[in-house]
Amino acid sequence: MPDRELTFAQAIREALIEEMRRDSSVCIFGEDVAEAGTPFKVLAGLVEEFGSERVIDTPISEAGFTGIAVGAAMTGLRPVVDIMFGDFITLTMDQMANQAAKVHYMSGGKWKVPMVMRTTLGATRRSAAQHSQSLHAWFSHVPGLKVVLPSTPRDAKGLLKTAIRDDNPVAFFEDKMMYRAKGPVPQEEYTIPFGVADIKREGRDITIVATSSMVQVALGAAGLLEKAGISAEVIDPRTTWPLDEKTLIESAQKTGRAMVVDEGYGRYGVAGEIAAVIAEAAFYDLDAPVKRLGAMQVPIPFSPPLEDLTVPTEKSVFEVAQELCR
Amino acid sequence: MPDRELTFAQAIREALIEEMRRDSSVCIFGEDVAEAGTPFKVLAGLVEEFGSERVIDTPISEAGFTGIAVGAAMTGLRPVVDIMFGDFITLTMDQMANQAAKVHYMSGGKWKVPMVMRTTLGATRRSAAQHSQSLHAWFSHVPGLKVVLPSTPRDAKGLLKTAIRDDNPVAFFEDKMMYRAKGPVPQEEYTIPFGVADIKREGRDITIVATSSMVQVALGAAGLLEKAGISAEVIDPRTTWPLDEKTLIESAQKTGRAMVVDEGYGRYGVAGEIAAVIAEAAFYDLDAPVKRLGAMQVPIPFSPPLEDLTVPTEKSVFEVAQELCR
Amino acid sequence: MSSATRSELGSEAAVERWLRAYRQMLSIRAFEERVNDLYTRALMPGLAHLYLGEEAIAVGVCEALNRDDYITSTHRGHGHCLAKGAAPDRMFAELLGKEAGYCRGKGGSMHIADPATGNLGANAIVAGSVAIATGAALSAKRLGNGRVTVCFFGEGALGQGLLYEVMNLAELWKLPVLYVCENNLYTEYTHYEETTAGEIPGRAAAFGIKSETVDGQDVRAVYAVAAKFVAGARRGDGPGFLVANTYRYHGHHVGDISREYYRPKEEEQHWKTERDPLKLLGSWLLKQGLADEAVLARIAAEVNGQLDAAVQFAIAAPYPNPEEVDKDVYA
Amino acid sequence: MSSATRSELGSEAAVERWLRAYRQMLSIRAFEERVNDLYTRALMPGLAHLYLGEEAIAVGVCEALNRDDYITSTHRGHGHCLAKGAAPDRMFAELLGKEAGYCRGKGGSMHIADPATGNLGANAIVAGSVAIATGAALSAKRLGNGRVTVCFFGEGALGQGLLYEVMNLAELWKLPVLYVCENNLYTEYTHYEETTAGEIPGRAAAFGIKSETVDGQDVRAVYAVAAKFVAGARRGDGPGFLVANTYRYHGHHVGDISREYYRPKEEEQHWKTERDPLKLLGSWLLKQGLADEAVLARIAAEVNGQLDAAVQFAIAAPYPNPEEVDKDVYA
Ligand SMILES: Cc1ncc(C[n+]2csc(CCOP(=O)(O)OP(=O)(O)O)c2C)c(N)n1
Ligand SMILES: Cc1ncc(C[n+]2csc(CCOP(=O)(O)OP(=O)(O)O)c2C)c(N)n1
Ligand SMILES: [Mg+2]
Ligand SMILES: [Mg+2]
Repeated sequence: MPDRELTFAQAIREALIEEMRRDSSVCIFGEDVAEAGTPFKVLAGLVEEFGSERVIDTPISEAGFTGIAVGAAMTGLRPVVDIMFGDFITLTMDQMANQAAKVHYMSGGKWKVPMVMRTTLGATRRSAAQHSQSLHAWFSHVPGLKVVLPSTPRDAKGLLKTAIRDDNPVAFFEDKMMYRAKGPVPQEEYTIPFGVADIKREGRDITIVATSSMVQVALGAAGLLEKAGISAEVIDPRTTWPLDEKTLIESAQKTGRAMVVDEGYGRYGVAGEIAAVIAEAAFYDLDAPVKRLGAMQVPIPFSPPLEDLTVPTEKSVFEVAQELCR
Repeated sequence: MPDRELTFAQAIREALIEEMRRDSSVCIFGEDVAEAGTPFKVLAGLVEEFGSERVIDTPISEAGFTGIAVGAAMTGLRPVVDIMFGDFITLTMDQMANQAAKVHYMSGGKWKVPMVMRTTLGATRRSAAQHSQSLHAWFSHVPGLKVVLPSTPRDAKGLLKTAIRDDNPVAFFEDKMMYRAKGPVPQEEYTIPFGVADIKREGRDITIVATSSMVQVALGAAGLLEKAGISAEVIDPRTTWPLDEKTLIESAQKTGRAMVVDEGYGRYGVAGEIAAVIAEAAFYDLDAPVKRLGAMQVPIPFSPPLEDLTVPTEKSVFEVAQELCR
Repeated sequence: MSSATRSELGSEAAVERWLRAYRQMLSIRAFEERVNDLYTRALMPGLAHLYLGEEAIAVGVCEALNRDDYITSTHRGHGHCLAKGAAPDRMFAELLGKEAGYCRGKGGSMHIADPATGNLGANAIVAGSVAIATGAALSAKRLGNGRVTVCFFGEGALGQGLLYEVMNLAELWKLPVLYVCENNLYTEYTHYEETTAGEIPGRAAAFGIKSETVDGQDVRAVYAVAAKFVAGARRGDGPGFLVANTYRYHGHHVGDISREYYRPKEEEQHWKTERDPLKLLGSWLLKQGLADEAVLARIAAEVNGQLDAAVQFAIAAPYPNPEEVDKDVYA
Repeated sequence: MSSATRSELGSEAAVERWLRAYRQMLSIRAFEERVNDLYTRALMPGLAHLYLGEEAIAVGVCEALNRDDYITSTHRGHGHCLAKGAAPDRMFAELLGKEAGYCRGKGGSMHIADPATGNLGANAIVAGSVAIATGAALSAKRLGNGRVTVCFFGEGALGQGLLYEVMNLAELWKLPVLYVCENNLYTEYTHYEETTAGEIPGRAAAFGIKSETVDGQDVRAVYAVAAKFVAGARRGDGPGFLVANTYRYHGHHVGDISREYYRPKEEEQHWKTERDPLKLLGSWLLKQGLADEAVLARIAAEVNGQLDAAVQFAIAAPYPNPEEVDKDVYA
């Protein structure tokens, strides 16, 4: 069967529908998830099919319902919680990092927490400092959690299905600017395993590791680089944990040059880790230092001309890459 | 005047006493801070001198009193809040990262948040997974916050005084295993600026960047290395933000080899950032890849023989360094 | 009281108060209508949450405050800012991301703050400012400066545990803070009864905090209760909790146009025609003979003129320089 | 009721119940005394928070539960675990960090968990398990398995906002969960009145949740109220809130020896001599003729023998292999 074109939002919805049909223990809770289908409309129609026992509107209690998901996951449900903006994971850090992430280990392997937190990341929506952050580095830091950053409709669907079937707490970050972006999605059932990076574009001269919202940016930059005679390989790790170090390292060893682009803050974040991994393992094959590009280290400003400066762009990725290949 | 020997806890207490005498707007809140002087007894005697208007026992409401500190700091006080175990910063992430860190920027520079959060880090106290974490990477990731990691009584006092005088929200992490460790502290008044790394030991062959609890470990390892004929330079950045990149980079350029030791989790944490900074800037001077050592990527286990495996030791630092210098 | 002479209603000051309140409520109304218009004309970046229909609460409460008293506000904050004394031109400038805005364009609609009017800031985290407000009250008490802090929030904030943590502290420490819960019946797209167990006043009673529930469309009722709480707080009686029942006329934000799936058109119509705070105050003023139609029309003309000018100012104002982007991260 | 015959007190089952409760309370007492002893002899790593004095609560509540009902517990959790059916030997092994422990030594005193007895786990974050308990109740309701969850916490947890978030949800969704607040008057070193505004039952009433306050030293009173709430929850009546007034005999943890700066010796003495749950149940059993001294002595001898053996088992048990350290991070 040929692939269909679906939006990112549709792909996510499809994953949820399929998994909810397959397994009656899968349920969703969050703010305005039922009739409203979330402000981003990602869940539209789900309550109609699955009923308000399985698609449950909550009060504005992110910590509370995340923790309820932990307890529900331990006792027979597979909850998918919806945290509207990734900025609000601040409120869930105790339930995610001190509870969900540790239950399995602390209990000597006896209890499991098969839950998914779906949330968002990404700026340039003119939503200002408390609705624009990309805080996936925090969860990536915590043993016991898995962290997923899909960059295409196809990946979003396949990875979300894997997340729901996983027996561990999984944080699933969706770029809110990407919900309407379209891409091919297979007709037939499929899942995508965690810890397998995807080479989104093959190249010879430089490796660009890019995550989530930055994958399209990197691909755009790769197009510009091609015109400048530079062949860029673009790799999407897809999950920051587990991290497919091998694919990243081998690519950097092949090209001899690498940069990392991630929309989180550059400092003490995802780009730093991936750069450190490559710089260490590919050390003897690198012809230039590994460069990083992340969000500018400022609270995201509201003013459009300022906000646009804070996020890596095709142009800024192109420039850094070109400089690296000099 | 010759230095006195003070414990780490005494040095911190002295800083607080001096700043509270100097400035009546400095006040402390937290759990069991008054008569009990905290479980670690760091604040013993303060309520007696400054009264319960300035040393205030709170309910077990970490988010609440941290947020109250934000509001109080904006309006004329300089609160120092006490979060007993660093593991509990999970509960304060919204007030710290979405509020304290952003108020100044979001208000176009009009409001300021001169507050300090004192908290702890460090394992091997047999306190298990929810009382042993070193989560300073999270705050280090957030623009608008400053993050301090003192490693000696002298540094603790001087840096805490600077933190209290700073007009920004500062997170100050104390290694709870170090409270009784002694060291020289000047008699006379002094402060230590943020963003100035301290070379704790000079060396020629390898740079060991170490933070907080890991500085003594690194110095111990340096002693072992010396016996093995390797001269190690040990540098303590003292603040992860601002980060004194220059000193770290120059040392690595000089020695040609570097490793980073931090008690936070290795993945997506402080060690990754510092390693990435050095690997990038000292690229052409490095003779070997930059190595990292952090806490093992597991929830900290209770069982002593297991817990001891999770933290870098003199021996493990020595071995990695020796391997690097081969 | 069927009708009243000026003297029965009290001083000239009282007359001035209600005319001022009328003007202020009208300013908020006119401000928000222009925001909606800017959005519709694609002149405004991002979204905005309009205060239309709720004007009496901000105005009634702020009428009970001094200029140096503090407020904290929410995502639906324009009314609070204006009622506390902010200038519409600089507010529009902020909404358009211009350098002349209250936050140099960095905050936007959801983060307007202004030390000059005691505005500690709007907040885009639901309940995000309840602790900040309580902290300001702690300062005021410690510094003995007599200031009171008002903490505005929607009934959705009742879902956040932080509110309970700080109410406990406010009562324990007898802090001069008034929590004002604006119950407009909905969070984003969900009726509050689906998300709120028990009765709202019980949420304050749990901590021994006194509460009163008022008709949030009646600015005089709001003022009366707020003034009582504020005076008590200033005296040292500690915190208060005011529930104001109200309604938002428009969507959750400017883009929320099709609302029938979560609330009936008739309900909207009912509030707009029967419970409009401006109509209620206007007809009371007329009935009491405190103003005639001409006076009200003149106020309206003045307000509309001012706000048109304010919009023009904001549209014409320049964006911040690019170099501004990393200024003011640290003080 | 001045005295009663066996028949007045009900069935043999009831007699068995109170003898079982006596034995269970004595087991907890004996367990905790041995923990203190292990600590004093430096045989136990880390710290432990003893349940001495509070035994009647865990036992009274768990007596109202089935084996497959759930509990969540706290840092002061040994009593809850034992009352729910955990074996002392594997508990001691856990406290000593041994592989035979309930969590293979990885959890320690503050994290004992045991699926076989429905124990979702103790928690070292104050109020850290209130949401987990509520989530288990959600599962039970969704899966229709009739299970009830009991969420134990100290009165210090009333400071955490999370409790209010989940109580709101529990009442809205009518979940089968019983919140048990053990008010032992102190958090670590601070009297609860310094940290708790209003009256404790008001914290539940705020969400329309029924509460009752009982003498936490009287196991029969605790059982009676718990049984009522549990039956109601099982029937679908939704959550309940039980405040049990009690006292911890020892320090906040085993190392907290000098306590006079935060509570008077006389207070401790009073509770130990006048309000001891074991003495109260013991003398009631004797007075009712349900047991004689010999029976109680035999129970004591059996319990002490068992627990001595359990300690020996734990001391002799091996530590986990080093390779265990990174097992079970992920399922
Ligand atoms: C912590 C948090 N969760 C969710 C949101 C998204 N959100 C913004 S406004 C809103 C509804 C707020 O309802 P209410 O408090 O009643 O205020 P109203 O909009 O009715 O004035 C929600 C859920 C948010 N901003 N912050
Ligand atoms: C979130 C959090 N804050 C602080 C602590 C430190 N702490 C451990 S027990 C305790 C006191 C708990 O008091 P209470 O809930 O009354 O239980 P009790 O010890 O009296 O049984 C505190 C403050 C913690 N474990 N978790
Ligand atoms: Mg509302
Ligand atoms: Mg207690």
